[in-house]
Amino acid sequence: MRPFLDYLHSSVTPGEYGSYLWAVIYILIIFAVASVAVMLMTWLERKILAHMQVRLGPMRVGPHGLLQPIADALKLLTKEDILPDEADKVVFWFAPVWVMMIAFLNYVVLPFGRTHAVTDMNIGILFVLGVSSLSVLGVIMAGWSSNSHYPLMGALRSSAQMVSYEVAMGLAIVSAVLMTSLNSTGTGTLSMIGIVEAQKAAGRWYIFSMFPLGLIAFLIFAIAMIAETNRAPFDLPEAESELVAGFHTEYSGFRWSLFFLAEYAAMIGISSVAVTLWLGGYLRPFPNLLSGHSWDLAFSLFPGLIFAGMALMCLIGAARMPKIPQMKVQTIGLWLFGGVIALIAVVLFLPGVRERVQDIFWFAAKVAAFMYLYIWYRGTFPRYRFDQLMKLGWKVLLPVSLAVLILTALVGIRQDLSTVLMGVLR
Amino acid sequence: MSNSNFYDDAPVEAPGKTFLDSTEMVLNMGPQHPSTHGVLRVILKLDGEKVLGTECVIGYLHRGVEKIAENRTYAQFNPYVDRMDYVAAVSNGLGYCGAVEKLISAEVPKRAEYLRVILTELNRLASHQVWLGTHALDIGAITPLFYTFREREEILKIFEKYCGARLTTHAFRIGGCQYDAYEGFDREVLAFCDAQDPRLDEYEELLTTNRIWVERTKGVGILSAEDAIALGVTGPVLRGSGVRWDLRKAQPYCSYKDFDFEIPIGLTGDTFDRYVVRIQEMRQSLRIIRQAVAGLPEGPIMAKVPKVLKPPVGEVYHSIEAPKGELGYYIVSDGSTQPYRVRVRPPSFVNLQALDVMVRGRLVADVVAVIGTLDIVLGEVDR
Amino acid sequence: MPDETKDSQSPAPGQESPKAASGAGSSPAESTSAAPAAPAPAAPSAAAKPAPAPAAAPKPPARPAAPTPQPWECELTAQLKQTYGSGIREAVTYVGQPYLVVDKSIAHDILRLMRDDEKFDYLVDLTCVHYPAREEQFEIVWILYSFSQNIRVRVKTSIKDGEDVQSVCSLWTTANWLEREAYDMFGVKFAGHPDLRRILLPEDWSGFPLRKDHGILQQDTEWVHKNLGIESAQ
Amino acid sequence: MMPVATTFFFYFLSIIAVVSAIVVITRKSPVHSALALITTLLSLAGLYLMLYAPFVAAVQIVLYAGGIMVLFLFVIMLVNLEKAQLEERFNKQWQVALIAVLTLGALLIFIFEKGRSVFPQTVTNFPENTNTQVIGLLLYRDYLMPFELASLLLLVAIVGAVVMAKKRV
Repeated sequence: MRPFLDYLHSSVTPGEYGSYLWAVIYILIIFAVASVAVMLMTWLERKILAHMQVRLGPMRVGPHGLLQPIADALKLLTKEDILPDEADKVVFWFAPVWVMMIAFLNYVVLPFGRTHAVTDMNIGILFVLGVSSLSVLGVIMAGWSSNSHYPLMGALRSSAQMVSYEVAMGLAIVSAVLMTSLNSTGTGTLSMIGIVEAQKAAGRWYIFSMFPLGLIAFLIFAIAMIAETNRAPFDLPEAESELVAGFHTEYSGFRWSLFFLAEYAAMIGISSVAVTLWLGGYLRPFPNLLSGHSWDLAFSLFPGLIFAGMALMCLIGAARMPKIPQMKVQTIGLWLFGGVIALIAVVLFLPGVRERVQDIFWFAAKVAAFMYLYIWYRGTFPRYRFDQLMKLGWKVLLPVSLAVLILTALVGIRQDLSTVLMGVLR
Repeated sequence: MSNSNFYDDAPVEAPGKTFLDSTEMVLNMGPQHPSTHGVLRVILKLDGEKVLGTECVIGYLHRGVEKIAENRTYAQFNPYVDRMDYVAAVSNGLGYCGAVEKLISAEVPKRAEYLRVILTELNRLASHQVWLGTHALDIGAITPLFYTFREREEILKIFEKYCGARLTTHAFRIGGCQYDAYEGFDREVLAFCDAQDPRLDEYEELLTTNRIWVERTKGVGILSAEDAIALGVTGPVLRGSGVRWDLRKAQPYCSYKDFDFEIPIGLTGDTFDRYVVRIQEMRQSLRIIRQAVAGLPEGPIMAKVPKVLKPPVGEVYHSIEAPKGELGYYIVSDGSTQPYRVRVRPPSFVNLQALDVMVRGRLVADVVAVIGTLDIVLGEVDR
Repeated sequence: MPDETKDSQSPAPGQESPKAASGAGSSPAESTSAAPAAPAPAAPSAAAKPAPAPAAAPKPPARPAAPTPQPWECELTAQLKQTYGSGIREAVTYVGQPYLVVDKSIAHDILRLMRDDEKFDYLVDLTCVHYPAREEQFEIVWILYSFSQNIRVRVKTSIKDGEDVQSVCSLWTTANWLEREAYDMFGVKFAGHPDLRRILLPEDWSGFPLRKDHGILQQDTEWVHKNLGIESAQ
Repeated sequence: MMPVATTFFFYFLSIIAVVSAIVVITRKSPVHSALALITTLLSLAGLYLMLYAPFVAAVQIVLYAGGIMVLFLFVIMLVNLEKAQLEERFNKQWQVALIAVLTLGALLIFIFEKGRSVFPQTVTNFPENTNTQVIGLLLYRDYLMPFELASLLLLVAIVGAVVMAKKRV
């Protein structure tokens, strides 16, 4: 029991601490939180899209449709589970499980905070690459086993697309990894926490270092990650106007919801990777410039303040609800929701919690920005055509990312280069 | 309707193919498909994603409108035409009433003609808005749909106030209009026009300069002017191919020669050109509506038409420029109260025939884009 | 036919006013001769003979302004009449709309001539009218339009039941579906059509619904009898 | 950090690898075979991890399981073989296969018996976190020339493949 509780005072990840129990607890927490985040994400997507499209979105289930994801989940769970007659049963069954497993496997190495990761693998970023390259298998399995034309075409598109964009994505990642080696020892790291710490040591996020190389590498990754997660404008594998629903056309009910869950989990996962590599991961803004005890305190109050503000908005909204019987349940719901958020705000102000949680807050805030971008793209862009997508991947992103990689390496060794050149000249 | 030939032939392997060659795939698009705009079924012969050939299977919405016409009186058949192109019901009515009026040599009063022009042009806007929304949705842009339907709603509200119906309006009677403009009609129509202009800019901001939109539509589904004429396509599809021909100008009917407007045309005949043509047409429609509202004369709205219509023996073909193209009615009268034969020349039906020429050798995604750009309504294709 | 537009009886572009075409007066005899159909094959000349009255002979029109068919006279018709003689059965304008009624044997030649020489490059429509009382039951109607001259002309011919008519798919691509529809609805066969199948109705449909003698009730009864096992749904 | 249940995991992964390898050759459906092969590759990656070679394990997953096998599946799905053809193709080779397997097995046993002394008796623990760096140093410092030559060879192969494929179309 003692070592179990002692972990709370340590400042390493459960993996480093060597506590399997804590690792399991972390895994469970991450799984639960990610699932809730996915549900919240579906609600947000519908709401934000709706407001972009001059409509209200879900309004009926709960205040402002807040309970809509739960209603959706219930509906999906109780839906009839259809298994096509001609389908390859085993593969058909296994495909959504695989997609789901892979989507959540990434979360093992994501550093939500200095101490908040299941483990800190020394090949963390390689692990991410490997896992994301496996996710395409699930799509292929789903498409092939359905024994139907639309899913098969969806699977073909998606495998081609994911394999193509993985190359550019990998090269972009490598150029970020190269930047980690720009220190006194000259050795970089592949560990996710190591990369964030290297950014802290370097004093800047990698998106800003070697301007504009870091920025270009980041943009390449940001484009490739949309293609990897099959989202608009690269949502060809599930283009509803062409392939009905792409590789999961034949899926329904719970199996379909697994695909859905996996897609959003993968979106959050890959955005977290982007945040870790280029946006300083869990680092708060200006950790070096505005350092010192008082600044730390000020920034650590931030999450609590945000939640308090949200609670205030909820409570004001509840107070301004029309006082009619039809809105009574809604009003009570909004009061309760505001109350819960206020409670969270209070908890976030507690000193012990404040210190440990602020990493997670900054990380989540950065990821949330990406999630908003995902929704924004979907509301704005038409869909690419397959050949255009391939052209973009192979003829634009790949050469550019290669050039960025080479330039990054050259800039990285410019001191050595100049000495060598000077030597040759002499 | 089904065509067994096409379907059976496809999977048979051609002789001389090796074991590792990929086979042709037959993809059955529709009749239940998100982007075939109703119950169109397109059988695609594919090599990977490349379209080798298409075969349209239509008739799922066939209701025998022409047969019905032979068993109804002239006036009774009038509401049926609304059900053909149900997104442009007013135009259908205009064509039919015009044909019968020609048959009985009725002179429609000026005020009724102006009212007809206003309503028809409003309907053209509504039809183009449905087209734009669904076309953009087919290409993956989901937002324009909601914008265009917002504006269409305003038009439908005007229709509802005018004649009580929103979709199948049955707005015109043989010899004129049943209803006069309601109180504040002109004000509401002008207010709509003023609101519409900036919103057309809004659509264009979302799409015309959008790189992905341009890439998806430029050079897709090219239809040369010669092909277009040979295939008999009309309306914006013909104009997109660069033929400056519009029945409203070429053979003005219903006082269209009173109004000052232009016929926009495209240059290359690709999907983007047709998109631009339709957007410009919407602007021209607004122009016509403004002129018609400003010049709306006083006077009667119905010609003197006998209660029981018995046109003299004869036949007439009358066509108008519907939002989709030339909508013609060929009516044969035998002197009785019921038409002997009513033939509808549906623009969508004829335009749909161009699909094969436009998508051959292109990708599946282009099929969807081209179906969208043809702007078909299956109610009219199948009748 | 450059002087076409000058002819007062023909449609000046865009001014197909019914008034323009309505003749000086009308007598019952004349209006009888204005039957929608072609006159009997024995009487190729346009004017005189009464048609075999597909329906009850129309009453004398109530209003004096009822339009009557006028002979369509222009270079084209003169030339055609000269070339084909009695093959051109009628050349008429009615309410300002000109049409030609030609013999079945020369229909295709005339259509080709219209397209190639007279620049009627747009086949607006192709349809069919059924007159069961006549010997030549089916009247095929081609509606042609010329972009350069802005004139619309109908060409009509009549065939017996079971006879073929030459397909115009080679002249106008658009005829493909239009001929399929005419076949689908009337059972008129178009010789030389590349792919003459039903288009709107299902492949296994029996009968041709737009024929006047197509029994809808009978067909309905047959269907329910076969598929539902009841005598009648009426 | 001490690894747990090493023996258990070793046998567990080995059994998975062997069983799925057998499945690869016994299944009629090529897609099933390919999926089984992926399982084999993944369990091999697990074995590499147990040998403190995380980099090799990751590369195994990225390249073989995620890249090459995806292309395999891609081709299999596109080609869409007839069932009868498959049975014909996969039934005639079993005698050859048996001979090959027996020869290979005999060779392995012979080497194991002959060179028993070469295999170390104890496990040497490499420091886990320097593995990748060591590989990097080996590749780009000690064996730079062979590495670059191999890359060049692959490039030639790619260009050759493209040229040959182009001709057929």
